Amino acid sequence: MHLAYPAVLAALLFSVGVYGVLARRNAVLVLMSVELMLNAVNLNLVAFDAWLRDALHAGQALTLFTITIAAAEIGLGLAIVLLVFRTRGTPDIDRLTALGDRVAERQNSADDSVDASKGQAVS
Amino acid sequence: MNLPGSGLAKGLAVTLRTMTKKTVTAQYPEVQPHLPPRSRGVIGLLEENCTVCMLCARECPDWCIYIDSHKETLPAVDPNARARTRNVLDRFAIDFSLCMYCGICIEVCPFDALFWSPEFEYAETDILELTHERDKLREWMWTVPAPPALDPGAEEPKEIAAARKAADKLAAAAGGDPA
Amino acid sequence: MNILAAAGSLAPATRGFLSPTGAEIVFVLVGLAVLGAAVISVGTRQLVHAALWLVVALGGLAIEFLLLTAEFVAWVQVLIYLGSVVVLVLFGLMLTKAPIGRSPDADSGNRWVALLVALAAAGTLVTLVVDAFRTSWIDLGAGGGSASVTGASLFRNWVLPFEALSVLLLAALIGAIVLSRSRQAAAPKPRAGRLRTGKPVGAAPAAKSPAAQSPSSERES
Amino acid sequence: MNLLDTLLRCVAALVVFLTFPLIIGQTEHKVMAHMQGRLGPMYAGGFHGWAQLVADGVKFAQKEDIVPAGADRRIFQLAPAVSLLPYLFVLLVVPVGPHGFVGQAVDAGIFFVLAVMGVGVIGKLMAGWASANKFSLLGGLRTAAQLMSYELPMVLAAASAAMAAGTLSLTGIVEAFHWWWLPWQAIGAFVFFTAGLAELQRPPFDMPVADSEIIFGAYTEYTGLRFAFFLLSEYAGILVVCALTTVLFLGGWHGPLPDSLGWLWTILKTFALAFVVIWLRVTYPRLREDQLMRFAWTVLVPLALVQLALTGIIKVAISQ
Repeated sequence: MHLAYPAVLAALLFSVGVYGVLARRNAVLVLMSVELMLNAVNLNLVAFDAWLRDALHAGQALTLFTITIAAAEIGLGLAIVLLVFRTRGTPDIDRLTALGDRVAERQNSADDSVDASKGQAVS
Repeated sequence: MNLPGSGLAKGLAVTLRTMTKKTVTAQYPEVQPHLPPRSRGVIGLLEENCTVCMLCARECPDWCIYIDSHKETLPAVDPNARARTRNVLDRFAIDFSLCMYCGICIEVCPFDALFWSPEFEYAETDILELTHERDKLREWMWTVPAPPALDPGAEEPKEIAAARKAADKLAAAAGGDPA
Repeated sequence: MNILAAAGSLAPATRGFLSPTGAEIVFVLVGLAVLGAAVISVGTRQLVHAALWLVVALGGLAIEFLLLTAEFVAWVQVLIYLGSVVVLVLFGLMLTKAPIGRSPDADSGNRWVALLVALAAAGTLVTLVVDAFRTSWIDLGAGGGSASVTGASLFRNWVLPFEALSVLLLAALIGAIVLSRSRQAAAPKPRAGRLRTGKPVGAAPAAKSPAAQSPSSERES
Repeated sequence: MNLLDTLLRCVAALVVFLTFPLIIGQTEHKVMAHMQGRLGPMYAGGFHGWAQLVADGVKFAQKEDIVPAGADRRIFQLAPAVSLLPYLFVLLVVPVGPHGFVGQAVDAGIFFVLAVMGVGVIGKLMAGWASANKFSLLGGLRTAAQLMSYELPMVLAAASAAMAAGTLSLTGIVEAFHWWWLPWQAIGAFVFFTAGLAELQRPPFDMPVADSEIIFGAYTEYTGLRFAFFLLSEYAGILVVCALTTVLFLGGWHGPLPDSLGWLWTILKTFALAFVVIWLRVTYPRLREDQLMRFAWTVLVPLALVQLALTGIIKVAISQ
């Protein structure tokens, strides 16, 4: 098999993941896009492992590590998202600007004042 | 004695034991159920006894008894007497789709015209058919069992006592004459 | 380097792209499905559909791993990703906000910028990758990814990272528990009076000046 | 020839998949009835109601296929298939007898089985979410939480069996079986079977379909054939979990009869376990949701870890 096929697929998948991370607003969807990117990396690792066939089997071992880390990441990430949702009432990362600039926050709260003020007043 | 999980094991043992025992399911359509005396299956009408007093219809809690009647004038037996009127039953129907089998009609009937019958297999596909008319109610009378026997040493029923007294008196009169 | 020597396939290709093998055809077809599912997954506005398309994409990737003879990795992919990660994601979506139908706020305003970045990244990466590995050929010998081989390498050569990872997992477990424990004592219940602090109901947008809004929100946050 | 052979095996697995769950279902009808002092179905088919489930199937097929107006149509319709198909795939790799009496031998069989069974959760989540019914959603979420937490002890217990045999292949595990594995792996067998029971949402772990609180959980809105698929997936799940417990912990085809009758042993053991599943259902009341979670995390997971340690110690001891 040509190495180009998995490599190109991995590159495209990674780009799709990049788009998802940048374009999505819902925190869970962003996490999903991160998973896509991780999987693109996995595909690359497996493909290069099959190509190089080194004695250490580095590609597959690292893939297993990546999958494990992805599981840990999604568990922690979802815990954080749920916590944020519970305190702020929204999973929307564009509105989580508590640590942002005053000016930015003012603009933001002027944009969609109802939800922002509600979410923050509850906290 | 009280090992952890012994309760769980006991539960399992109970179900297993029940499984090996004979079941208590009544195989109804094949095997007729054994009904206790005075089972309330259906109400039979002995229309010869009915005087159209309307007590049953009035006492019925859900008004499922329909009675129609008319008066008839009987010619006087004696030319000096007045002509008698009496009620003649035209329709007697019980709507068993309404009846709740309380048995009040049977209790209140002063002339013993209504009886419990243990027959219960009269389901219909049309609810209108559950209104049993007079003939059908009369038919149910054939299924009414004999009244249960009295307790040993019980007082004689009044009507029998009266009849026996009359018979005794007659017998005494018949026996006294020759004497 | 012995690694490259072992691979030994940087030599000019004798195999063209125009006569694909069966495995390659299957790989490309599944790859198209994976890519399509991934695109729909990041593009759709129905949140739960996005997660379900992610299932398709990840399952397709498991098939790709199988085609690359990484059998064990493929089953791990199915077990962890399809069995746990996606279920967790669905769980998270359903516990937050997952209405049936489209959610208008799935995408943020900088969608087009994101698209631009993604396209640029895709273009760069694909050009680069194609240029670099145009001639490389994978010899798909069987058994390279079986459980015994993977397990042997994992527990002979990668024991320390493996143990470190287990510590990481433990940390993640504890972290998730700490994060998701309900803090009823800490979080004050919303008081009715506070929620209704001078909100101009039905006023014109001009009236919703920052001055009217921010006192409460800034203090609280 | 090879293709024909594969095809034949697949068809055989399909036939088993379609008939054995029905047998288990009928057994459940009768056993449950007798344990409750009843007789169970007696009419369909004549002799002791043997065709009751066929009649049920005909009834399901005749019913109207209703999709609620507010539901997510496609996902709603897809969900039963997603929850049913994994069990079919699992059945394909379960070894029945020696000498390749198996649908399709997979090298990492135990891994494949656990991985594919995990996918079935998604179908139930899909069903719960797409029904546009809060009880369904609750049921779906409960299902997901339950299956996630019981998958861990299940995998750990299965890992213990794989460790003892030194292979991940199901056939290999059965081949390596000795009678003294029974006491050795007893804890693992208990954990695996219990966790499997919980994965199937069978009583006493049927919180996700607790009819007295959330109607029928994720399946509330389903009618007709789709509902039947969910039921079939439950009974196919019983078959699969019992078969797996047999293969992993009870020695599969090993028995006093010659090897050529090994398949009989596998089937016998499987059905004995299926009987236990039914028995447990009749005997025990439903656990509460928090009891369910506590049981998984504070009883089953530590037990599975203990079993793993035990397996490791003895394995090292006998290999020296």
